Amino acid sequence: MTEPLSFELSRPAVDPPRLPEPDVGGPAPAEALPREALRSRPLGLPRLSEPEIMRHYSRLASLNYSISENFYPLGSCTMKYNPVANELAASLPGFAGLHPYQDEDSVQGALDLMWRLERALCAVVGVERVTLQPAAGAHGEWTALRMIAAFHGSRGENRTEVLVPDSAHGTNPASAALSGFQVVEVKSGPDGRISLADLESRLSPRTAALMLTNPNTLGLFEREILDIAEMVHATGAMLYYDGANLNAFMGICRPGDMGFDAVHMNLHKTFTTPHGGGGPGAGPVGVKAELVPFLPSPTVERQNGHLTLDYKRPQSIGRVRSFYGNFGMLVRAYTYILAMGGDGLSQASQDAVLSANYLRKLVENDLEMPHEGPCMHEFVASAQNLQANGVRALDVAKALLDKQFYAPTVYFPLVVPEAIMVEPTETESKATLESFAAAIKEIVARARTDPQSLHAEPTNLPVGRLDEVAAARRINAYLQGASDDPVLRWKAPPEGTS
Amino acid sequence: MTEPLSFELSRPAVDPPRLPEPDVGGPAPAEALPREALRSRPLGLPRLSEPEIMRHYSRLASLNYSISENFYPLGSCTMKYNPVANELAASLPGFAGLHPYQDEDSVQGALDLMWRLERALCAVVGVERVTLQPAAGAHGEWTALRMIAAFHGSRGENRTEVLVPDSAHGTNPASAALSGFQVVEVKSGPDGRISLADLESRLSPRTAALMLTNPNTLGLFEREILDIAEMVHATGAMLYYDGANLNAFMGICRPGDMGFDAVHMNLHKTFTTPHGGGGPGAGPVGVKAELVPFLPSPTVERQNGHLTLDYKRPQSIGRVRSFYGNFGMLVRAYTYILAMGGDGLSQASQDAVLSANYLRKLVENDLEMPHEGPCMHEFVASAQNLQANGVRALDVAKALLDKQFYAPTVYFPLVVPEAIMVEPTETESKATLESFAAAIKEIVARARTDPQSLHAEPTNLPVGRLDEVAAARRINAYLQGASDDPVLRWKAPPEGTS
Amino acid sequence: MPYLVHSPEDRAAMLEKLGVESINDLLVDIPQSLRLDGLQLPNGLSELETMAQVSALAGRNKVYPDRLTFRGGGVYRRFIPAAVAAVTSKPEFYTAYTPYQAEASQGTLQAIFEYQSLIAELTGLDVSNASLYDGATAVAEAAMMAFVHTGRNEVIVSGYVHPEYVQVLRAFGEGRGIKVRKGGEPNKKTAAIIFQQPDFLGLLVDTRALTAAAHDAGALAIACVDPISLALLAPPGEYDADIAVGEGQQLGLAPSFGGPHVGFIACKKELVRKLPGRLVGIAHDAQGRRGFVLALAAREQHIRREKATSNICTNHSLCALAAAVYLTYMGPYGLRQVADVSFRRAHALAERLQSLPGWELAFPERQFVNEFPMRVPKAPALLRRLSRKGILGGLEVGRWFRELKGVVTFTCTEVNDARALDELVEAVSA
Amino acid sequence: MPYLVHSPEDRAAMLEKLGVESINDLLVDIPQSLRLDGLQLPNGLSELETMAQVSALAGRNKVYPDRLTFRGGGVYRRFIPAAVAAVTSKPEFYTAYTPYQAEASQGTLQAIFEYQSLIAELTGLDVSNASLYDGATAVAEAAMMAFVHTGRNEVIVSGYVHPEYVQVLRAFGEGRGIKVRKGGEPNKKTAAIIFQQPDFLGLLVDTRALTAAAHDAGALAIACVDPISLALLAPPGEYDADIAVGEGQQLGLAPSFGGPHVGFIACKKELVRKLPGRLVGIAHDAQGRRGFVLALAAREQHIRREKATSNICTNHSLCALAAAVYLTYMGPYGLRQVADVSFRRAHALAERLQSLPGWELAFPERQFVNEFPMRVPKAPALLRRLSRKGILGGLEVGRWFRELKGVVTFTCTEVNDARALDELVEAVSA
Ligand SMILES: Cc1ncc(COP(=O)(O)O)c(C=O)c1O
Ligand SMILES: Cc1ncc(COP(=O)(O)O)c(C=O)c1O
Repeated sequence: MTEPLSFELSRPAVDPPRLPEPDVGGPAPAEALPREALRSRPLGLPRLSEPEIMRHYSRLASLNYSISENFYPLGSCTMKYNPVANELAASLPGFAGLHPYQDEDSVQGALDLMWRLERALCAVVGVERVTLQPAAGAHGEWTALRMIAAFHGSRGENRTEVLVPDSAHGTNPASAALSGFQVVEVKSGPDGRISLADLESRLSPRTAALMLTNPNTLGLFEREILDIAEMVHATGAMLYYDGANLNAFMGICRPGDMGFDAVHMNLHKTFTTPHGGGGPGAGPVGVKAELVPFLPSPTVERQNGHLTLDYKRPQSIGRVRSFYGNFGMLVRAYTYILAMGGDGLSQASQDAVLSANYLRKLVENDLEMPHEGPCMHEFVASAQNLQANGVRALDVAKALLDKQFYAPTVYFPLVVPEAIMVEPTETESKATLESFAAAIKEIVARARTDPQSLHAEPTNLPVGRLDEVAAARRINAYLQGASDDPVLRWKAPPEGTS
Repeated sequence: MTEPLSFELSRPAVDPPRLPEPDVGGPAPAEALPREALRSRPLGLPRLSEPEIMRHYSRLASLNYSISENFYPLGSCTMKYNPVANELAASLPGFAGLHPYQDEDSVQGALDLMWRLERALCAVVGVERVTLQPAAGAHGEWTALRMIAAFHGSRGENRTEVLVPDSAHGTNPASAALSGFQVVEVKSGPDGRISLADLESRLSPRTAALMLTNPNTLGLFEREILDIAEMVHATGAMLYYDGANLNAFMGICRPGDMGFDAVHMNLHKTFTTPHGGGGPGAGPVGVKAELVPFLPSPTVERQNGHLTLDYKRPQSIGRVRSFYGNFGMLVRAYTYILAMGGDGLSQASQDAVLSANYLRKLVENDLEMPHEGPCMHEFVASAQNLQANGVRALDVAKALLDKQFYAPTVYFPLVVPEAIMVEPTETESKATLESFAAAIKEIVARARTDPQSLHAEPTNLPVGRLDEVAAARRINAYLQGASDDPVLRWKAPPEGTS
Repeated sequence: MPYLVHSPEDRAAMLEKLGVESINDLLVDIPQSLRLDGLQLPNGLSELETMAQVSALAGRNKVYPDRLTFRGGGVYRRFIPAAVAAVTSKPEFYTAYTPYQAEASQGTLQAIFEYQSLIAELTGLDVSNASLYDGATAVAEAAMMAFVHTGRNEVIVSGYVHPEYVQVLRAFGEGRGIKVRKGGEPNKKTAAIIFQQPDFLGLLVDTRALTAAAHDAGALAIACVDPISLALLAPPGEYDADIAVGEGQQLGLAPSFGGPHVGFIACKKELVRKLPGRLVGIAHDAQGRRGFVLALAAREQHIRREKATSNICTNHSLCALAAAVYLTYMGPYGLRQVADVSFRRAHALAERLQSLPGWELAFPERQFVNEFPMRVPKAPALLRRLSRKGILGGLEVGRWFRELKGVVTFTCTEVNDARALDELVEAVSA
Repeated sequence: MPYLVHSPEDRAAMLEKLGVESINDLLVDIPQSLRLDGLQLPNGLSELETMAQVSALAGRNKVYPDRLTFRGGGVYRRFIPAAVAAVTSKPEFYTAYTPYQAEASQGTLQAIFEYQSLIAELTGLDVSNASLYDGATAVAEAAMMAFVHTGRNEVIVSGYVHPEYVQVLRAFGEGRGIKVRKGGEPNKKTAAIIFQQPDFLGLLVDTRALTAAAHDAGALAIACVDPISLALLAPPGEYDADIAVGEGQQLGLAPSFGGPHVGFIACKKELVRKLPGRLVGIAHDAQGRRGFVLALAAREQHIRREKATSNICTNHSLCALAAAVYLTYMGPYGLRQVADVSFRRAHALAERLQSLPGWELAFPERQFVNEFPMRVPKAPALLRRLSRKGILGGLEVGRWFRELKGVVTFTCTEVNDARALDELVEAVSA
């Protein structure tokens, strides 16, 4: 069952919702404002009754897989259980009802929560201060690089390059570029770790920073991290930590101790704020003392119990977004940290690593394992062993969908051909991991016996495999003016048709 | 996909939830209480983590059809849209947090809501007072009959019989019997209305009341209601209104004006409180002046703005449940009435009648229509025309499930063979009614061409048609001691198996 | 208008298809003399204004913090896991009807089956039904079962059973000519002895002796029990009671001014055919897949009509679902800890209150779990004073029992932390 | 422990299968010198205690009633239909990830496609993306588009654009060497003119003139617009702006101390390849069934890496969903009524405040919609006085603009009923 678009369900003259009437006089806009300031075309929003709207979105919801109902082993995304208590906390009127421009005295609780969350995050990653402003991980990366640029600038140094491993997530080079740096790629060695030799050769006085993910995107710990840190610092560059994989580390080790100078965290990964089908998240950035002066403004300060927003930060890189960050997400993360505590967070990371290694073990003979274990919180397999049968990672992914599992991340990281990146997290049961492994076995077996059938997957979902190539072709036609079907939005059918 | 039972997902030694620790001293129960007072067997509840529990129930939810996603034309049940605002209102701490034994001064808002709701319901059905105590329709029926019995008793009359039409809902005779009356059945005439001749012959000085549903369970208005009322009252009996079908009447006509002395309402039908998969509902009962002294205690009274609970009701039938009724449901119904207003409620009933007649029209050539239209808010068709092909109402129902429609009520009322009772309600769109009619047409056509396939329905649901007969056999075996599989509950598998 | 879907065009098209001019042509069966033009009610409001009015009503009630609530008497403040509302607020559950079409209602059916299994487990009896309205009607329904099963028309209520339950029992009894006797010895006319454990005052009764007495007289033993206490106390099944009933509010339901809550009822196998209400059982489809269906419907009103074991139809499914989620969340150890903490706090509080001048336990010789009766000087004034301090003090039970004038029952649960106890003791001492 | 699923037995069995003694054997790659034993954080709490602590923090904030909130400045109190949260709180929506696997994410994809269509409709432009973080970053991203499109490295901010948006624009600009100029005439170096309609003070600007000026200089016109005002005002598409951006908080999102909200961005067809972030488009399966997929990914970081149009990955989908539900609930007439009522009330209030001694409109000659700047005697004291009466008065904009010392902007929306206006006027007059 697919569902029509709200625009297609719309009918002229459906009653608009009841709303307050103007009850104070006051002129009508049409009288008070000049014609040219007013909208001339009618507003083409759909017209539906509330019961129709609710059913429409209820049906749409039922077309989604989500962690609430499905194992969602999307590598690098840490799709773990989102506690319902977090949602309650964020919806408390004492939080949800706050205007960002209320006087400080009237928001002491909110500022205190931010201050406590900052302290907790400092403890987890081992830094001096944390800014809660960035809205997501990529935003945090960019924010950190702005600070690193400001730091070097403040010392009269002009460092123009940022080193990024070939296994890095796309946001790393993108953030570096948007921050005005040249991106220099560093190769991974055969063991899946960054090649120190190659790093050596890339480091120079031009190097502003090295961006590292650890465990890296292959799910492997960068064994030589201490040497790496030394090399980087020796050239006067800074070491940046992409915290997307922090879920492996809580209570086990800290990026700060490894020598990272700046660290972003994805609260929507490690700290269970929901992903919302693509956000909102939150990407706080932690920094060592040297970078503190450059933190975005304002920071939250606490003097003998009283909390204030400090805007007087002469060296600050400025603001990276309006107001103080995705506050509602901060409430959720803080609630999670309170409930878990230091003991719970440590156990969570240990379980995440255990689950990943266990699942890896269960499928190690079915898919290729390009790198030696043990892995950390996730592992990257390769479907290359199925290529002989004409079966690709994408086919495996689609076949999993038909078995009620969301698919692992595929074709990332780029350094592994036909990559299948699996992150089970600590909130999936042993039984779930085993049934997933059984599904992989069945699919791999089928790749040998009946590969064609895999190209047809998925078959049990509301729609079959969607042709993105054809879609792209139609979009290009539109953008080039060769067609007036926008494809990227609904368009009223030409009069007369329906 | 079916889902295991929570008991089957349970594992020994899963951490119990974190809960407050005893922090005030105080003795341990095992020390303070005598051994024989204590539980000896361990408590066999399942042990699951919160993430597993949430996924379990999320998956169970996805196995349900519900009005939130499906047209649910269950005749006599008025499955209309449940406004989300109602749910918000009921969950306001100022309502949900009230202890029933707080002092009256501290619950004036709650009592005022009950008082206002009573006034509104009086206005809709045309009675003097309403008790909000009954928890559901059947409870209301019984409550009303207790009042009627008390009324007759107070006049020294011993009336032992209650007349119930053969088309009545099962709760009517059951309520009468549980109230100590003999049930005397009254026949329906060929036009689907109660036969006045038969009624005449049943009425006697022994008659305590006639229970009527209007529109009756065939969806037809009892045309001769005024004569019926006169006949009933002439014998000194009372006329009782089963309000399950009130959704046809709001703003159109009132049971009170028709001569009904007692009226129950199903707030979970007419007034949009959700059905909850089988309750909770609310079944307030309205009465004319003569019955007021017998209302359950307490009633809500209002003197110059101050609200009180009146327990001093010497002639009251007493209490029919603890406290004051399903208060949370009363809040929802009142919220609905405020939002709809008199104008909205009237339009709702008109639309309900219109929708039913429209849908009836669309399928009148596909199924038998045992009675002439127009119908009121619902209609009863018959699948007898398919019997020649060996297809029954049940097959039609199951086939509808496969088309994402919940099934109409089948085999009720009993006076229509192979009854299919359809109530669309005012909150289903014309388009939905048309697609349902199309589904009926397709099924009826298939009954002719491929009847076998209909016996196999449903095929697209988590389970196929369930064998209730075999189930009953196994239950009997258990109850007769011939088997120790309880069937009605989970039982731990004997040791060693799993 | 809110919640209506037809546009004027839709209505016109439908009328046209029906070949009529107006809706009135469809209402021809209604005598003109009965036709209204509209209702004597104000016009509808926007959602904003509706919620403002409803919130204003809510605002006129005083809500005491959970931790400072020491009043029980059948409705208790308990910690309710967020998981409970997260499940019961799923539209797939709360907007479904009674699961008549099993194949499209497996979610509700399996959840109820799990609820039945949990209640059977908790009470130590064979079979639980799908739910009843509340604890009071559950007591009454159990009495009806005994009446039908034994053919005897008197039930004995032993000790301090919740007074409202007894009132409801009387109302039900009158309908069927069942006498309700307070205390006394059972005899040949006795269908059942009904007792509450712990009783309305929170005190333990000798369930074994009462059950034995009932059985010696050929009567049934009906135990009205506090579900959370069963984590500590012997369940009815252990002392051979025939029917267990009770109020399930404590299993994840808000006080909500007294409802909706849920009545549970479980019984021995022999009595299952007399059980009121819905029952869910296991069934299989042609492929042998397990599913769940409404079972033993031959007991019920829609089949048996006037011969049904009860008239109940709509019951309290969603509340039963809440109870199932609550019990599954707690598990055996969680539930035990909740009961244990409540027990210890209540006993610690009793100790401290006892030591206050003029305060004494009303029944010093009797055991209790987490609610206990105290004789208190000037109870009404005291409770008013507490209320001014935002504390909902104990319950004056003299309102129902003349002999208990001046007696107030206090309740402690896991929500009343140590500081809350201090605040109460300070407030009463002040 | 909360939210963890493995039992000790589970862990043991998994370790055994892995042939290792303990978890440490899986952490061998981590240098011993780096290993911690635990975190310097308190142990975890029960949900009851956790919620108590969090609620205590919430309790230390002052929440002003919607109807008595007259402060805007980028975040507004609006009526939020219950339907919005009912949809966004569905776990199927809020616990899903970015819809990489289209076939298992049609709910999210179609909802975003509807959102894109609604925003395109509202702004009168060709294409909207799937969402950005907020209004401020939307302005900055739009400037980046202009920079890339024109190859020019200066943007002009015209008039009173939200000061925080300009700060964010500067921070973004610095990274890429883009100069941000306040006002002045465009020239050959100008990539875009950015203006806000209505502006930060609530005043209307001459969007047609500004757009024409930009175009005459070969620059793009970037309009930062109030989405609700677009029910009344000419949308950017009508005056030929190239890019429309804005803050979507008013479309069904709570103030929530400033976030999460949502930034929207829409542009002309010619600029689509420069758009940042996700885009959803229509696709079909082999059977010709329509579905939705992430489109034009070649703009994005995961494909283009350092050459991507933006680094954005996770965006604000769920907030976009809220906006879609809000706009669908309102429909064209509902949204118009909301805007109309807000307009009338603001003008009525301005009238009344103007007549107070010492009060005057800061820009009497300029038009406004539902927010307006007034010169107010002793603003700080006044606002404190209002606050004591539970009223969140207007916003002192002098904090950002020296020339506006003593100027306070007041906002009215459909939530500020007539009585609320009276209360405000009384309170200020008192
Ligand atoms: C390794 C890595 N780095 C950075 C990011 C970007 O984080 P966000 O999506 O929150 O911007 C992600 C998330 O997809 C990631 O997996
Ligand atoms: C005609 C009729 N009467 C009475 C009832 C009983 O109402 P309830 O289920 O609320 O007890 C119903 C509901 O099923 C009904 O349809």
